[in-house]
Amino acid sequence: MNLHEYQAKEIFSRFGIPVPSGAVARTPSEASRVAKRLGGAAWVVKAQIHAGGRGKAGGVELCRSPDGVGEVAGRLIGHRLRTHQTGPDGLPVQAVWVEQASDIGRELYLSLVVDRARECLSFIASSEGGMEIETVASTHPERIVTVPLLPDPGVPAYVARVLGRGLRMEAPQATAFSSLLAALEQCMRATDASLIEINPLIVTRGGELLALDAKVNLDDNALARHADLAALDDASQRDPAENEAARAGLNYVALDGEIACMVNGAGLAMATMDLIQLKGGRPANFLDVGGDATAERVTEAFRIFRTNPRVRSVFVNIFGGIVRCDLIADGIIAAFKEVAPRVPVIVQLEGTRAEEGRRMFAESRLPIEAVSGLALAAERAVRAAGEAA
Amino acid sequence: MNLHEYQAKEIFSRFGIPVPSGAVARTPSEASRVAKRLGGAAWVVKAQIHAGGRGKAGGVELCRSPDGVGEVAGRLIGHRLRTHQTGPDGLPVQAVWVEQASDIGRELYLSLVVDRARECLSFIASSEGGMEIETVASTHPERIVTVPLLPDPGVPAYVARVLGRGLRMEAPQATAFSSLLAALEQCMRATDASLIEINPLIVTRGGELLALDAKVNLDDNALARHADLAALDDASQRDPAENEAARAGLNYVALDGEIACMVNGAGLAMATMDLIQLKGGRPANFLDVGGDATAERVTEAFRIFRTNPRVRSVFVNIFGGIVRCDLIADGIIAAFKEVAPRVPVIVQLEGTRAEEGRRMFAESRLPIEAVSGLALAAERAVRAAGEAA
Amino acid sequence: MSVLVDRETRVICQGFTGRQGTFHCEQAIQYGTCLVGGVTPGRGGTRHLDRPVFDTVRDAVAGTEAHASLIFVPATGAADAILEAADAGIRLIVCITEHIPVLDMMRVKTALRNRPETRLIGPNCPGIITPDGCKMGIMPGSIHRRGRIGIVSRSGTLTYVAVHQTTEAGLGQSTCIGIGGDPIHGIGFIDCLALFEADPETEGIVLVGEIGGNDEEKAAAYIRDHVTKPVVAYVAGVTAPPGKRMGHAGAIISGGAGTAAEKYRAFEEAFVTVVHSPADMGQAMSDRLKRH
Amino acid sequence: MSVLVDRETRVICQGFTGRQGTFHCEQAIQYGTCLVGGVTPGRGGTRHLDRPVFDTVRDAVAGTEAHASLIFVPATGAADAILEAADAGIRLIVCITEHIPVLDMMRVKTALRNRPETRLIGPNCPGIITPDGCKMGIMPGSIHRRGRIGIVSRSGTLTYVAVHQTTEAGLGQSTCIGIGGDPIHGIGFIDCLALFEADPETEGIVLVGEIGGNDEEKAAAYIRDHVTKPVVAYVAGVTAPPGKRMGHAGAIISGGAGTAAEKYRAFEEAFVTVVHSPADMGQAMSDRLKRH
Repeated sequence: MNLHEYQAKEIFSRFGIPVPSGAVARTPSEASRVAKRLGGAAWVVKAQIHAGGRGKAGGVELCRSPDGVGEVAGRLIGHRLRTHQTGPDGLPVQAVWVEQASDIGRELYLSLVVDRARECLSFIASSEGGMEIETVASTHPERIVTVPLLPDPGVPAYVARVLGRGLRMEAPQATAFSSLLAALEQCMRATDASLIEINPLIVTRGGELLALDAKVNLDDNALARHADLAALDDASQRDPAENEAARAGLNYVALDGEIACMVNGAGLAMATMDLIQLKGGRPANFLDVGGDATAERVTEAFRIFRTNPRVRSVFVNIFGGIVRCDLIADGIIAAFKEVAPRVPVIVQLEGTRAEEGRRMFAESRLPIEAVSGLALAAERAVRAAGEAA
Repeated sequence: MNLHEYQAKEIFSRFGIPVPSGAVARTPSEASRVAKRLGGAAWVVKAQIHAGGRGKAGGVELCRSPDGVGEVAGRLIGHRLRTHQTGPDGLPVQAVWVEQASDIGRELYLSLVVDRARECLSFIASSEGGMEIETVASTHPERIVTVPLLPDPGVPAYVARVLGRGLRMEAPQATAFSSLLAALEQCMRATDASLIEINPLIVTRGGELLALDAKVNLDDNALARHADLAALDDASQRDPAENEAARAGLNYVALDGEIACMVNGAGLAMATMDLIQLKGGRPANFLDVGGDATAERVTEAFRIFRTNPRVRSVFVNIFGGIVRCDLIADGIIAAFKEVAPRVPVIVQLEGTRAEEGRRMFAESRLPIEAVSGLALAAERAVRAAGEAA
Repeated sequence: MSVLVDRETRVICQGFTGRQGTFHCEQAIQYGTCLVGGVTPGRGGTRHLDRPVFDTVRDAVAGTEAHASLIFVPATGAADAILEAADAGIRLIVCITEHIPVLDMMRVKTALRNRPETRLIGPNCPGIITPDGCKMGIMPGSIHRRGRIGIVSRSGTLTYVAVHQTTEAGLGQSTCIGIGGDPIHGIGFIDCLALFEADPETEGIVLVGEIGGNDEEKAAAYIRDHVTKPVVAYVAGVTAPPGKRMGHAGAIISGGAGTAAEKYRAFEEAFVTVVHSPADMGQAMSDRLKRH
Repeated sequence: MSVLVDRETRVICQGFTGRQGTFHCEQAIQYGTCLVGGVTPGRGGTRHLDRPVFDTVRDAVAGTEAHASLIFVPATGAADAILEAADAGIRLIVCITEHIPVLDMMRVKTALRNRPETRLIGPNCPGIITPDGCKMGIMPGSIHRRGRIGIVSRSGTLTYVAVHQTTEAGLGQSTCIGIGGDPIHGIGFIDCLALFEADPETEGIVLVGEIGGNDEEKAAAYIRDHVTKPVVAYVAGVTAPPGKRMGHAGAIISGGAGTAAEKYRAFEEAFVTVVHSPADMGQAMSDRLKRH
């Protein structure tokens, strides 16, 4: 689960990770009141969306007066912001974060991640703050320092020394820096985060360390033990169809092709998308209906397909395992009767009782084309989409 | 470092490990005041010494009145208590612990130890509480359950289930038992203990869990980071000579033989004791003067030997390594001049510049017999002790 | 011969009396698996599916001499169940449970490093099956045929597809292992490749990978240096949208790897027969074995 | 040949500029050890004993290609120093420091399980020496002679006694390893026995044990099954008063073992030549080699 910057910064404060003084605002007047309350001579207004690249897209502005803060907030709140990370439609801005402008000395990068390869947490630091770490990795890999942590909680002293060397920390910041690392690690474990990223982490001209931006990704699988954090979810930042699917227990990701896919199993769903592309088509979505593919879920999937105007054909790909193909066919037929897709439906069944399932489709006299063979079926779905276009 | 039961119980309370209501008392009248303040109809008075086996030795008494508490305290405080763990002289009782008598349902054993073999902490539990665990181990090993912990802090749920099964915990105690385990583990890590033992851990007739006794051994090497715990040390519970030696930086353990040993290195010191026994003598002590065996330390060692009336000869066994034998000989000669031992001194030098060292002893014209060869020297020390007896 | 499990494997089930545990244990017993009992805390002393139920895995091991455990415990308790099995000396742990928090799995892996004799398969996996011998998992037994191909896969249903195709091609399977798709998991491709390479019954290996991480790249390097048997590989996710599954920095750490293209390149460099269509795994294996 | 260290071993020292580090590094350099630099945080960029000083072990490894580190850091920072060395990819870590808290060492050992390629010797040990090749430790170089005997010991000075006797007996030493006397430590008897068994230069092995724990019993079992070279063992502490060193329950855990008598019995059952006097190690080895 992704958090907004303002939520992440509130969590940071709780763990003693230093952030600039600021507050969230949901209206322009609230934004300018926040600026007045914070005091100072300059403020930064930052659009709250679940995507990076806000600066270049006009989502982060420096203002010299509370009125200016209100103006910028007015320009952002209630609109959609499009960055290179959002996709063409952008994401809705429902709030801004207003903070005192900082006196930036140096900009650094610091993150704590789940390190799959080493099966531990690892710090990643770079002296090139403010840039995307992927860019630094490809242009200046030598400027990135990675330090894996031990399996037990706590940050050993050498970790701070090694990272401090890599970031050219000066002696006056040494203590604050090692407290920062300890706080990050505590925050990561306490929230079951899978990523905490501070980019940039700044050293102010006064020598202070501050998290100027804050990104926290939470482990969805651990949300059950963090009711407070689960409540921070902002569904407005996701595709509406994805939200609907999630409510129905479907694993759905919207894509921009024309062939809607419904598959049981995530791996097979990915493979089905690959196969469609191999045959010259483009998948409209990733959709895993789960191992048992009940009539309810299939119905819900058909509903979602109907709301997508780009869809030209539906490809149902089912491998019958423990749950038999004939039962699944039953579910598909029932769903079809409830929400008839407006486009051709191609079904491929394989595995336990596939034969019976195919016969049931034939007997149903519904416009469902049962095709035997994975490759053949994908080809047919692509062709059907082309014909429908 | 060992703690008294009352100190251990105070620490237990701090970590939420349940103990009977009680307090320490240093005079008989204080003891009976404690009993009155605690209230109830029966109290247990327990002599505070650094040794087990107090019950059988009369160091633990049940009293039915505050006056009775005072009487028992009077019998204990200011006297020495001898148990099968104390040695013949017993240990001085300077305080008693007075607590409300508990309504014992079942007596169990529970400890958390540094498990050398597995290199982790392990719980040891036994349904045979109140007995020494060594005895249970040799008579009913099947009644002991050992569960190693993971390297990171925290007690997994299965540990409580497995130990609970072994101790035949009933459902009503399940929650309290798993909290107890968690508290023990926290206590162990927070105090750098090397052993925490609750024997017996009781289930009262009301179904409550209580630590009726409490034993905590702290890791000497970690005392530097626990000033508060280091202050709990009670030197009165150790041999005075050992205390004196410790102040001088000597590693000394009093034994009951007649040949005083002074050796550089702990392993060689143990080996020297073995060699003395092999030659028919008995070592009066273990003493490691350290790698450099300075004149000050040798002098202090000679002083300690003088205070031991059983000593009949002194055996100095030095292996010259980085520090040369001639320099060590110099130190021994200086020390001898300051504190002349009243018994024969046999010196064996080996290693770097041993020859020169031996010559220096000869030239010193002091009654120091330099013998070449480990076995020969040990024999000579044993013979000298026999002649002196 | 087979890999890791066979008719002699004495299996218990943790979460035995639950809905999932009951259903899949029934299937496993029907399949002929030597399922000797199960564990459900608080149900010790009772019987279920005509087999004894124990309170703890230690009790179950003492009572049945089991050395393998199949876990259906819900996500909140699954990591604890794995740890308990390891503590009790279980040699092969198969954890079907999905949605285990990643920090819990980190803890599990740390603990398992103390127990090199214990192997974990999963979590979030279909399990392991040796056709006609032992079924520890949720795969449909009926699609398998005892045979010559070892199958190892990160994905559940794709494993079944590979099984189906090798059965259709008349090759059959020696053992099929679904290693699971979670970022931190038990045995990986390399462990399975080593086992298949050493197994005389296995003549060819089908490897089914996915985008993300760099396990496939490491597997390719291992195949190049250590595997003499023919390997067919398919990697799912060429069309998967980037960044939908893992944080940015996570990818950086593994040297920018993780795309399907890079994985395919690595396999090709290791002389692995790659297929770009999931429909071609069985045929490719069949062709490769004829040439071999 | 020799074991673990030789003339080619590139050594750095952590705690290089301290009193102990300076003294023993001077000795090591005089002895001919390839000591290429050192680490003292805050002193990076300076020179000491005519060698470069670095702020971190990573810097030192990058700057010197060292793969071994000798640690003289005080007890409060020693565990951290070991962890830093392991993190930097050091293959052989020798930690001389004594008095490291046992929970710190537990943490170190857990971390090292992730790094099977890293070996730790110590802490609280004299170190390792290959005569005329490399001295990483505090042992007096002068008493050693290049030769045929591998020595492994839990005790410092007793190692020197064993060295002295094998030198006097004209046998000399291939490599001598003091594994340290702390309850939780790095490589143990078995690791060293395996190394000596594999080393062509080593013709016989002297093992010096101590009471406590059951490392000697395990070593005896290992010798019985895996060691073909003659072994002479001495165990110190027959006369040591029980209970003075370790808590009661600690002994229980290892099955009541730990006395010198039990250790001697275990060695005798493994056909090890045991000596009951520390004066007889060299002679016993000499006699045994003649019979061999």
